[in-house]
Amino acid sequence: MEKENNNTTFQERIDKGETIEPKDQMPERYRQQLIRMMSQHAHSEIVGMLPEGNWITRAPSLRRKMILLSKVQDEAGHGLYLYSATETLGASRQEVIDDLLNGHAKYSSIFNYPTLSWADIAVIGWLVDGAAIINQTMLARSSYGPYARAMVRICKEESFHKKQGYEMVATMADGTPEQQEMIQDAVNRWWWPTLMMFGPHDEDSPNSAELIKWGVKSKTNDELRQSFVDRHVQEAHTVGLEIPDPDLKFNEETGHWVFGEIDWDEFWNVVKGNGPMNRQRINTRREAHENGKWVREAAEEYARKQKLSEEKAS
Amino acid sequence: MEKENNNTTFQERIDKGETIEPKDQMPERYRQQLIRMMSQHAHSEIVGMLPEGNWITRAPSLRRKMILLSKVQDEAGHGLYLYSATETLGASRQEVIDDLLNGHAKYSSIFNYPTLSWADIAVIGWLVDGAAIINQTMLARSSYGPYARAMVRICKEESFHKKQGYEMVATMADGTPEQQEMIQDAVNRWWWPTLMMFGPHDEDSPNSAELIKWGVKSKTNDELRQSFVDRHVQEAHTVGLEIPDPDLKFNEETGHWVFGEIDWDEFWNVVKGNGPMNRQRINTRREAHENGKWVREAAEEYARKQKLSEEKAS
Amino acid sequence: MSTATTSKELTEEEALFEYLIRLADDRLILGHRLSEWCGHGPILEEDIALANIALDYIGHAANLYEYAVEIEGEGRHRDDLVYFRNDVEYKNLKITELPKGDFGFTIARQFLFSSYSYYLYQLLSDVEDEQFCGIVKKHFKEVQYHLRHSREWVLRLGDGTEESHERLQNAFDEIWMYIGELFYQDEIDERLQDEGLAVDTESFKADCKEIIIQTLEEATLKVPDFDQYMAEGGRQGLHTEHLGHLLAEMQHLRRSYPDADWE
Amino acid sequence: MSTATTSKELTEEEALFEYLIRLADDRLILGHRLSEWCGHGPILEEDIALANIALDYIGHAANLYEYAVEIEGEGRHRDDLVYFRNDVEYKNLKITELPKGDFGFTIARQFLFSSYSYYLYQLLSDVEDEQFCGIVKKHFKEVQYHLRHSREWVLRLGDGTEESHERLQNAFDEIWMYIGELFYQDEIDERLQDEGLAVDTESFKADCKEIIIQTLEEATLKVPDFDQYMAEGGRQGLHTEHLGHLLAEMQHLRRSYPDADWE
Repeated sequence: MEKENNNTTFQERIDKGETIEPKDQMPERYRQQLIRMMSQHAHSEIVGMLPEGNWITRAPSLRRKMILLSKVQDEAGHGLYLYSATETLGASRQEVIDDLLNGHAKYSSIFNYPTLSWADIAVIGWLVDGAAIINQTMLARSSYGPYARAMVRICKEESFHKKQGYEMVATMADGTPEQQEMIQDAVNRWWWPTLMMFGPHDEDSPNSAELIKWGVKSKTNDELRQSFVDRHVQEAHTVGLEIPDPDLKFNEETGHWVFGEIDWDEFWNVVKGNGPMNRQRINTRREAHENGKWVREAAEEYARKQKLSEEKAS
Repeated sequence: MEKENNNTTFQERIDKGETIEPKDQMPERYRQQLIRMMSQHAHSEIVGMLPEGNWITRAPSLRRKMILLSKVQDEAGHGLYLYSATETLGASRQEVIDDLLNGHAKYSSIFNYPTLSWADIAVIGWLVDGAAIINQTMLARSSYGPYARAMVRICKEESFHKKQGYEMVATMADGTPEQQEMIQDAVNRWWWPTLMMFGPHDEDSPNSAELIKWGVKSKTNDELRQSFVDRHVQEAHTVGLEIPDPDLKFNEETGHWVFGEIDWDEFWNVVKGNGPMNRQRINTRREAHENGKWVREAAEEYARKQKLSEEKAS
Repeated sequence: MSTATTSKELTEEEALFEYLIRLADDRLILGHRLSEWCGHGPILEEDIALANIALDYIGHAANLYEYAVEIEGEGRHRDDLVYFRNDVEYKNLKITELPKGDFGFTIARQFLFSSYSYYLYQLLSDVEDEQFCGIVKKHFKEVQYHLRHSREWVLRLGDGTEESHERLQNAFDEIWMYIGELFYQDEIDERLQDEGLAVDTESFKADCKEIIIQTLEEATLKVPDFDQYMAEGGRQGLHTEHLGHLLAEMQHLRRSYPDADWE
Repeated sequence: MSTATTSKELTEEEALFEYLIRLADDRLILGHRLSEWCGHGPILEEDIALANIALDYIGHAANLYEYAVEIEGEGRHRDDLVYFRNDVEYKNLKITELPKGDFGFTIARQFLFSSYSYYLYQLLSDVEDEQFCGIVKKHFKEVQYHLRHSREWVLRLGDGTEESHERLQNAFDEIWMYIGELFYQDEIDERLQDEGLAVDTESFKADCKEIIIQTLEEATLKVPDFDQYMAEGGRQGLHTEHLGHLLAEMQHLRRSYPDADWE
């Protein structure tokens, strides 16, 4: 009964729009759901460094190289920031990283697609960061304080990334025939996976209702996806790019773009681990972790020695 | 006295131009000198695969890629053939390879220079193989049968390599301004190291007299170098390339080209191990050897098992 | 750039061109990977053998590209296909572009690809196009040698030492998800099969599996699960991220001087 | 293409152009090597730190190239220097082009290069050219951070575990032959030194050695022999074979479409 009361009070706080802070009481399931979401989010930043990092050494101008390097560095920063925010819920960074490396934890499936041309970097900035922003703008009003604050900060940087991505898309769409072909090809490959980023339809999304009730999310997957489509179809048309969806049409009445059905088999396949790059991404992270073991051990041992000699000195 | 007599007989055979075969009696020093020369020669073929192998993946046409791959494969074959010839003198392949890997044995210093552009591949074929042929044509008349026969066979292939190299040089010298610049730059970098391939001046070459006495060599370093210069200056001029030697001039009386002094400091430095690529070449060979250890062990163990089960079966 | 046009729009020549390109790309890319061993093999004999096989593959590719541009009839040179296509335009199987790995990985790939190639070339030898047929027949002996060479090494490494057994097992486990694609076919294959110009990979899948199973078992190796998730996409130009790096190296010089003649 | 012209033929502008290119090439190439760590670091904080330092270097290089093309006055863009020179035209020190190796090797190189850069930038801050001076001063704080960062890691790894000690010692032993070139100078340096436009590396060699020795000793490492054979050649475009592969990757896309604008 005590617990029930607590939850009621908790729900009342949520309903009043109050922000939950780390030391506040919260239902265990709320805490678990947030750990899951936030650590997934952190992992996505880290794994997301790989497809983009793949092109740093090949960027076609010094300016673009610096922008990309800086972007990937930002993502590492976001990851760090989100791991810290997750730690406020009692989940240590080591634990959640272990979960990633042993395959228990997920990360955004979009990063299981490969970057095959430079145009992919432009399109990721535009579409993938564009989709992330829509999601994160909502999460910036999340009921959990540390998450909401992390989102505010991250959102600001991602808006910048999206702007840079779209600028690159526009340059290529306005470039040589080869550049135009390259950028359209990248849009063709990334459009549908980006739509999948918002997750399954509302009716197939078991967590959604609960997360909305708890004020973690305030919109459903389908609502978010619709705003993404509305915004990005417009942006595509502005620079003369086609969206690879024959069913796409504008509905004058609703003011929304109607779009075709997502290939959910592909979606679930990639989620299950059978995407084009799942195994490679995890292998790469594992290798980095294993190769770094001796470094982390050395740092710990050195810190231990330092502490010891400081203690002796005092 | 016995030994002295043997040696006299041996020298008589040499002087008569007879060929010494593995089972024949021979002075220990003759045997040792030949092991040294032949294994060095074998190592040179193997180490020589590296600078050229460096460009296989970047060859600018499919035809050139195949020619280069085939050439490098030939070199491996020469190495194998020469290791076998050396074994006729009682030096096992493993022993002589160990000597290479632990730095006791030498190989031609020319391979301690890096291949920095595709033009280097052309120039190596032309100049380095050209120099090798001059040396090997002489060695094909060497008093030691297995060495002489190896040289006949190798020389035939190397003449083909030189022809292909010179053809490439000619194509580039007749090509775009960039190709011309590239090929002249390569000639500038390889000319002097190639002249060094013939070794020190006769007066600084302690082994020469002895090797000539024993019919292993029939010309001195300086004689060989002169024939190289005479031939290759001509070939350079034919395709409009300059030789990077301000002192070069034709002596109408002798019919030979007079050329400038070699930088012997550089020569001895590279011989001592301080060339641009010495350490890297040996490291690469060592790594290949170490990485291959488990493979060689597996092959041995499998062979042992096979033999065992065959024995059981019979 | 990448997305394959459907066969309806394709003439027979276009379909054959695509079919030849696929075969050629497989061999060019795998040949490239093998050529990376040059000077780095575990024993001199294998330096020679791998360079030799690399040369065979690149030679096969050269012949196939040459025939492809001839069929295309637009006066292109085979090198245009090699040096001036991007990775999304390459149609090789993913298995061919994976990094060379250790000698065990190279052998596992060689054995799997050679088993497939053996049956493929055997059947392609009967194709109803004299020139194509001639190319295939010319190379079939080499393909037989590739299979023999890699099979022997599978036995040696699998049934060699504990370390070699483990390394080779890991290699097969790692590469397994890429073997499904060996039997991939689409409307291009089907269209040409009707004309007797292409082989139905289904027709030799069982035989191919059989030789793989039999060899792995003889080598005391565990046969990984044929029904696991299998990666595809190469035939549509949807590659791993490895191919782009390979092409950057392969094409850099040639693309730097597009007007230069190198013969 | 490669061979350096002697200073007699060079105007002051040409000498300064060459001097700037040398400085810029060092930073571009080392930045490239560091950027290869991105996503592969031993801990997230180091992923960030190494990317950050890479970005600093590439930023320094960009500023230096920009000033160089301004001085040259032929309307070239800084990217022309980056993407359209071949390896024999690059003038970076060999130490910057060596493959990244393990984290120990990267740290050893960072520490050695940062020690050198620290003194170099300190003295370059007084150079008698306002714009050049401004570029250097803007970056000096970053250079100080690079030294601090790498020095701390030398201590951690050197005086950490047995394994880390051994790895770092090997790294220093391996890289040592490339540090002589840090102090290389020729007629271009001398010519500019007279004009107060370049730094005499001899003037800080002792200090630089001192900080290296002191740090290695504090890290319980053996200081390799300063008098051993030292590799040179980078300033004349005579590189190791690594640079060509680096450039193939770096330049492939840009060279593939020389007329395209990427901003």
